[in-house]
Amino acid sequence: MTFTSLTDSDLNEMLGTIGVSSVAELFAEIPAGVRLDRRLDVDPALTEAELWAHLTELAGRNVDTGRELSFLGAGMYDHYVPAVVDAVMQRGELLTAYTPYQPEMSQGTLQAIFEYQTAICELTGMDVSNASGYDGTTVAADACFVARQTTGRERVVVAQTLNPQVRQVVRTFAPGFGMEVVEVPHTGGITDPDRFAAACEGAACAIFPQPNFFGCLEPAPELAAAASGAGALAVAHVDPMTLGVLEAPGAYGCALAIGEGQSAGNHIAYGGPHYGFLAARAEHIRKLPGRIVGETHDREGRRGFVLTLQTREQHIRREKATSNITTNQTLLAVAGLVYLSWLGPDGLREVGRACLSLAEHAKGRLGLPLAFDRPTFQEFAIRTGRPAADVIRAARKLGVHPGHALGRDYEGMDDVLLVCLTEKRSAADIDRLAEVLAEVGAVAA
Amino acid sequence: MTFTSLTDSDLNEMLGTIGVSSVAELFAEIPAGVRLDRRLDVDPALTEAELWAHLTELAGRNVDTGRELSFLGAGMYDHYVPAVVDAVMQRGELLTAYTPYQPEMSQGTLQAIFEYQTAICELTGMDVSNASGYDGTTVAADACFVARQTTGRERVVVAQTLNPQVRQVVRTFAPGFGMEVVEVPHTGGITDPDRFAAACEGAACAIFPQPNFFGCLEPAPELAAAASGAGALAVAHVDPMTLGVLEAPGAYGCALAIGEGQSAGNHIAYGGPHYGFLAARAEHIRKLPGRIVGETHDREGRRGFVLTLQTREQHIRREKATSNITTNQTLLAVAGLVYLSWLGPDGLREVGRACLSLAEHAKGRLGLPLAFDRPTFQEFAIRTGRPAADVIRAARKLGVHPGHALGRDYEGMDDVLLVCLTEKRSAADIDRLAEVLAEVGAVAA
Amino acid sequence: MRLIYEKSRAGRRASRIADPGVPAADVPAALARRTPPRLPELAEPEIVRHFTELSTRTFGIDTGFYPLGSCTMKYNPRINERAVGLPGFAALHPYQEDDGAQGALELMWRLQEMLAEVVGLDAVTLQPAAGSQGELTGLTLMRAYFADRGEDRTEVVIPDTAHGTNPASVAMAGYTLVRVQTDQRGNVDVDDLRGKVGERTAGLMLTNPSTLGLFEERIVDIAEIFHSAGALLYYDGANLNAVCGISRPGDMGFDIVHYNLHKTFSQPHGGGGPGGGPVAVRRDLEQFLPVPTVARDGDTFRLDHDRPKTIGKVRGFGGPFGVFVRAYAFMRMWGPGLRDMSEAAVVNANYVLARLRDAYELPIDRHCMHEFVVSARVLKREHGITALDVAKRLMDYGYHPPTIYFPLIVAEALMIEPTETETRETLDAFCDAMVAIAREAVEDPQMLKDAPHTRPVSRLDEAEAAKRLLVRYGFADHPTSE
Amino acid sequence: MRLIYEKSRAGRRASRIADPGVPAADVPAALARRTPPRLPELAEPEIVRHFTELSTRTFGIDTGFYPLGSCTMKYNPRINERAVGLPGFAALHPYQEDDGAQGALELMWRLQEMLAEVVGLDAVTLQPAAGSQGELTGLTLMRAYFADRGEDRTEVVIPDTAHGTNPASVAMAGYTLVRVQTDQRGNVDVDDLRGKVGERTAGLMLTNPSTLGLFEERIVDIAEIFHSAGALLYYDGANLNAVCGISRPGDMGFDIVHYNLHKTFSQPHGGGGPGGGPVAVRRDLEQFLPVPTVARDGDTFRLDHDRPKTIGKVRGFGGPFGVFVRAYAFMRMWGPGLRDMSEAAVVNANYVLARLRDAYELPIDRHCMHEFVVSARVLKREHGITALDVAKRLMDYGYHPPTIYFPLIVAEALMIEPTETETRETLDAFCDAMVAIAREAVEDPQMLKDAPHTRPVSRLDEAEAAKRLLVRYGFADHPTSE
Ligand SMILES: Cc1ncc(COP(=O)(O)O)c(C=O)c1O
Ligand SMILES: Cc1ncc(COP(=O)(O)O)c(C=O)c1O
Repeated sequence: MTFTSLTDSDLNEMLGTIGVSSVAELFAEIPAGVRLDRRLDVDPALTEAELWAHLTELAGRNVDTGRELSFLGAGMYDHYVPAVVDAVMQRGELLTAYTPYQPEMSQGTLQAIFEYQTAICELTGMDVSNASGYDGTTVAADACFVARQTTGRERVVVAQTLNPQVRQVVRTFAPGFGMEVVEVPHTGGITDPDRFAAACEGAACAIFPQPNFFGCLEPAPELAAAASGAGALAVAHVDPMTLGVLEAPGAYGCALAIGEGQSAGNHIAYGGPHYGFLAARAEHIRKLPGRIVGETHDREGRRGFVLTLQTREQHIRREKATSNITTNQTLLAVAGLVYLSWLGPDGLREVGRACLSLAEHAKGRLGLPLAFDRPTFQEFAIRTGRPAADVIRAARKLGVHPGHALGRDYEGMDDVLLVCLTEKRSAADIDRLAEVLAEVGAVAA
Repeated sequence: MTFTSLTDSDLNEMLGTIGVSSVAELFAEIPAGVRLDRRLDVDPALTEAELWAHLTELAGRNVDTGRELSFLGAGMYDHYVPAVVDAVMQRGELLTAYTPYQPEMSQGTLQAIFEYQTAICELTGMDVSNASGYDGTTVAADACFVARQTTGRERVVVAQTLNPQVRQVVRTFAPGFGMEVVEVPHTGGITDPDRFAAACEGAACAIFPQPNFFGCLEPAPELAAAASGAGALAVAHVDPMTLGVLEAPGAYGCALAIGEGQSAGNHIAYGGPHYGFLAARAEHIRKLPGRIVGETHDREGRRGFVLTLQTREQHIRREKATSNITTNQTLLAVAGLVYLSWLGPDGLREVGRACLSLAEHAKGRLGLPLAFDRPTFQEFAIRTGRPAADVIRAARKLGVHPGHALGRDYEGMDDVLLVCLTEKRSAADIDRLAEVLAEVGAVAA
Repeated sequence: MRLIYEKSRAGRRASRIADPGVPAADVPAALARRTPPRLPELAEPEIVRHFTELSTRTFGIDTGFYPLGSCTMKYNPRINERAVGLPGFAALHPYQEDDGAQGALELMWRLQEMLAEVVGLDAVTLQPAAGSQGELTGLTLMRAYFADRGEDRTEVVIPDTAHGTNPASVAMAGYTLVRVQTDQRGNVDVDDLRGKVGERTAGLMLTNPSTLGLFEERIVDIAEIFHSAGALLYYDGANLNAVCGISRPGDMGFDIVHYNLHKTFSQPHGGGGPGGGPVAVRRDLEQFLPVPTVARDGDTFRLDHDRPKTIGKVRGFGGPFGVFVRAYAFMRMWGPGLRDMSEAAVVNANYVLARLRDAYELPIDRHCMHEFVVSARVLKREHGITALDVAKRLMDYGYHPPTIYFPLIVAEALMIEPTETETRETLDAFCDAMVAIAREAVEDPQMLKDAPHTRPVSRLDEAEAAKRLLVRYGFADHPTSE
Repeated sequence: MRLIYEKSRAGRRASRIADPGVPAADVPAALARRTPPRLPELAEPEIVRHFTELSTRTFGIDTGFYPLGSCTMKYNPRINERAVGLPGFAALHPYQEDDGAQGALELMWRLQEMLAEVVGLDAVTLQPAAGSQGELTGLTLMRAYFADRGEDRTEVVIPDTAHGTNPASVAMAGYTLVRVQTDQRGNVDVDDLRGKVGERTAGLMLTNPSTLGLFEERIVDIAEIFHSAGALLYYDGANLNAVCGISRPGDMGFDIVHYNLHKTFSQPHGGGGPGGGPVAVRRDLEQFLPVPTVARDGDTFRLDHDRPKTIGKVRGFGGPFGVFVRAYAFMRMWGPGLRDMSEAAVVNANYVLARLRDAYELPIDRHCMHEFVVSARVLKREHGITALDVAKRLMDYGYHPPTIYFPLIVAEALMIEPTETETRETLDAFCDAMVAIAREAVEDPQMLKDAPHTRPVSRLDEAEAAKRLLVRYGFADHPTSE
């Protein structure tokens, strides 16, 4: 009864009003053959107290970033999430409302999305943003679909330095879009503009990261130019937390800017839920997937917000829609807005600077050979002299998770470790990492 | 700037409007001799992230009831607090409002208090309740002050079986009230009605617990009768969580019913904040301390709630007031209301029954001699054959906190351990306790 | 109310960031940002007030009754919110090694098992981010399945009652859409169907109960038609709340099923998300599921990336883990009682239906499942009052309107889904309001046209929004309002 | 809206309690409950909706400006709420042995140290539950101090501006009250004072800045008068927010000080509590402090119960620990910047004062500290508009009214405390409203008499409440309303 209110007397009276004598009658139209004639074979119901004990026990068997000194990044970044973010997400009205189909009931959600769209446009230097995509991988597939519809072309170019999971998702869906995927290998840890330009010939779009998966800074302006020059949509996949320090994609001519929002205001939470963002130049707005909130007025001339350009969407356009998405990641996007509002422009720059500076300091302090001698942001790849996977296993026994093993996704990088620094780590933490790496025999080969 | 918004330009313009040229001028009236001519000597400011790291470290050095199998009770009970309680307490409007001096702004708080008063009256069988007192100790002092003003008498009788902290607080304040305190020693773990009656002659009030500090059930009706018979106000100090199973003080003729609210909906939180409750028969309402909410109507005849009988209170009555209290424990009392609403009458009885049954089971399972062979509720006192303090220290090394050492407060009980069971403990936990007690050499002497 | 940007003042801020205490580094000038993003500048108190006020301008389940058909707006237990906050969940890195994530993996594995039992299929992937992505994943699995068998099938059949995501997903999966009609009883028109299924048919996408809230009476024959043509059946699980523990898609003959964890299993909708759209499949489709899957070896659990025939990944990592925690918690609290949950949902829906059938037109006279569709067609014809007008007027009575104008085959449709978590008193009051509105349509139609009268804004001009396309704040150039 | 009891239905419930799986026990029949308490019976969804709706009928700091004089309604940082939720704090049993509570004890010890430094005294007890209990504790310490010296002093001096808790505390502590007047500049009338201090005088209770928001200019002389008479000075710390890091009570000559952690140090007020009222004393009073105190031995901390001359206990255990966590967190975030906090509070108050001084009467023309008092006396005389009317009308402008009719020596007093956490725009808008109301008093006094016009209820009949004394729900016998 915890979540329902149907007492026996309610039930009897209601069945009476319905005009049936039993609940079973309501299911009479279900063919006998497909009725389940037994109780579901799942564990017995738990009380809230029992459930809580069970979940705490499960959670206790996870080694989170509070229980291990962690230098893991690789697409999910352990930045500090301030309490205001969680407080806002727990406001019941924002938490339990749904898509604002009825704007008069949902001005709060709509205004928050409008403010979020503005923040994303400001970060990326773009004109328009949607209300969020699922995550940093699916927005890449979205970008391909936009490019397919916009250019009519059928090839997707992706830099190999782009997050492997993003590339995997693009490969999964491209065939359905009628597109093929071409990958441009890295050259010394970054993407060579000329090789990229060559691949872009006749392509619908070209996706490159900034910073890239190795932590290196790409020659983003040149890559964007290479794509645009070939008539392909230039798509930058960026980390919002770098955009107080790094140039905005809009400023170097990208058609679309996409990325994973987690680093800006979401807990890492074993991979989700988070939000993906997708922003574009104004000319592409009619091809964008997902919700877009626009400003308008009510009959008394008061400002209000509504879902706009819904003619792009599945519930109206059906098979001609710009996407099949409906439920998106609004709550996480709003968390992002709260976080970015908490940071402000100065805070954003300061966090970026802190990560950057700590990473530079760590490079020197660890004294291990860099896989690529390139400018980086908050991550860098080092050679550990032995399989990175072994180094990680050994280091974790000492309470330190030294980073991500690039060999998982890149040929010939079995001894390469991707180390990530966020503002939550300190110089002392870096000393500890150096100590542990030495102890587990990670040495300059 | 995190919590203030005064930018330099704001400051300059505002000082201009004020008509001073510097902030210092605003403090010119402070005599030079008493101005602090240095910065405060406290640690440098922490950022939120630094503070959070610091507080988690501090919290991590506390062994809470989730990290140790605990059988501690003795006035603070580790019942399960459901998530709805915390969710309601975190509603910003309820959290950050103050005393509802302006009823039109605070109908929510006022109605919640009215509903709380009703719940307390229902639990205790009384006619009226105030909006809460500080905790289960101070409401006992309040009761004495009520009795002093009502009866004109100067003696307070307290059963020695009453929580020692409650007795201490009464002793602290009674002299100021012009009252002396007489304690009635226990007889085999409970209070003897005849000895109690004798002490009550000429007393203003007599306070007894149900259940008592040893976990034993007092002959409450007889004790109440003894007090009333002598013209003293009979005051029962009760645990709300027992009142689904144990009779209500109102049903056995008490004038006042008081107690500690923690067990009903508050986290134990190392002693607070919690709420104390104070309920009485209607005739005493004009002598009650603290806020009381009453129902009324607005000009359109709509129901509304206000603080009533304020003429009792310090801001109007000054030195003639029924108490000096103003800030009370409203938020915790509302948490209590949410919890009691979550439980409902059946849940309250079931929790009481569960605790009671587990305690009975534990008595048998532990097989140690009972200090008092009396009916108990959720706690019972056993003899450990060696100093209970040593038993506790040894058991904690094995991850079990076996209970409270009664020798702290009672002569000749150095080997007595008070064991508490709540519905959060299980038969398996009791087995573990038995095992550990045996292991640390707690034996039937 | 003002936008947060309109409250912003240069020099204010909420955050303080500690100096890392190491030499300051910078990026190459050529890559450095030139003009900073104009993020809001406010102190923390103003941020809290801003979002608190926004929340009070939003109607959620916590505010009141929200019978938004097809969305299953049920109460979201608060314990689930407490659970996702556990550091062991919230601060766990998805690249943590399996031996450091056993609790999370066990939770995911157990959730897979429960979900499989509920639909009567063999294997589950938790990865898809929402129902519509579940659809795209399911269709991509179909492609892989037929490709593996060397069959070239290009068509997917969809009834005209289908939700818009179905055809959209079909198109995005590169399939050709084939439409099948609905018969008088609201079932798929089986005769129409036979002619449309053949060797080019990859499969069927069906919602059952349908978007009319009716159980597909001939589901067994339908399954037979597709299976005998070598095609597959896809179950759109949006309406699963009607049949948990009562009837299982797998037993009905479906080969692929998606769930909406934010509907049936109570992940809060968050103003539009997040969601969760796991997909279950029959044993012989398991090999194509996205990587990683969660596998069990005795007492330990691991992420399995080594699946040669996988379609790849459809989303990052293992999926929206926080959503899994909530869905798992929800299912554990119901246990086998999930059947009671669905029964209560169906009883509530039929009760509201019974009380509204005289005031509104019921296109098909059958018992409904967890939701039903009535039409305002008569009100429109006789009084010019549309489903939209009824919806807007309901706001004045304190209710969120039902879903309207869906499904498309019902004119002036009002799709009402009360869910199992509402009290009878709430349902009665809502029915009274609906009946009163039908009366108002006769007595004072203009008042309905002007509704809502009690919200922070009156009806908003959507045409203006589409014309101006003001989709972000423009700072100095932003048109001033209010 | 309906009471939760009016929403209750027999047989409904939210809680489920596990069967302990041991034989059921019971209490002796003679002690068993006969009729169960009529607690509400609702499922969880209705509980959440009920309290959500109650919250929307409550105006908090999160809702808007709350210039309630003497109460320091500043913003409450959300990190503090996150902190108290840490299991190591929330689930720590107060009888845990010291070696299992080192983190909590260290926090309390550090808080004591910071509090002592802020007021310039030597020792602190955190135990008192609120300011008024701090007063009673302080006065009880006075008793103990003089008893220990064998002196019999019976009188405590209090200015006529004092808060009601001061005289009430004096009475409850068994002292006789002696009133001293306030002079033209709003200071204690020192000449009046001299005649009232003698060997029967135990001490003075003073708020500085005073309840007029003015700093006591002759505090040094005043201290001298009491000390030379062998009496003590008690500082009511309600207004400490004005002087943190600027001027310290200990340096002013006070011997005993109470703090209001829920004012100066931002414990949320919770609709009326909880609070925290620690007391600081001069070295020679330390021996009398309540037990336990928190002591430090090197790197470890312990509760010290062994204090022969202690006055005993004033509350359970060590005090409201959760309040300490919040106050500690708040003070650590400000650090030495607490001075900037107080300066901002004083600047904000003086700014509002400057903007209102023409529209309202300023009884004493001095710069204020963190708050100030104006009078509506002229409005009352000329237009019949009282401070109460102004307060009610402010509600329509979206503000919580200031404290009114206090201090008692100012007719039609409006006591305004903006605190440091408000923006200049908020202060300006509030001042505009106040000025507009003064104009409305002239143009449309009846409209003010009828205010508020925009709240869920209009003015409530307090006389009726006191007459009917309906202080609990009466179930079947309860008078029906609405
Ligand atoms: C019938 C139906 N199918 C599919 C979907 C899409 O699910 P989601 O919103 O989770 O993408 C919905 C959502 O409303 C639906 O109602
Ligand atoms: C001047 C003054 N003194 C004492 C008090 C009493 O403090 P508390 O409410 O914490 O008991 C107050 C509270 O408003 C006050 O303003």
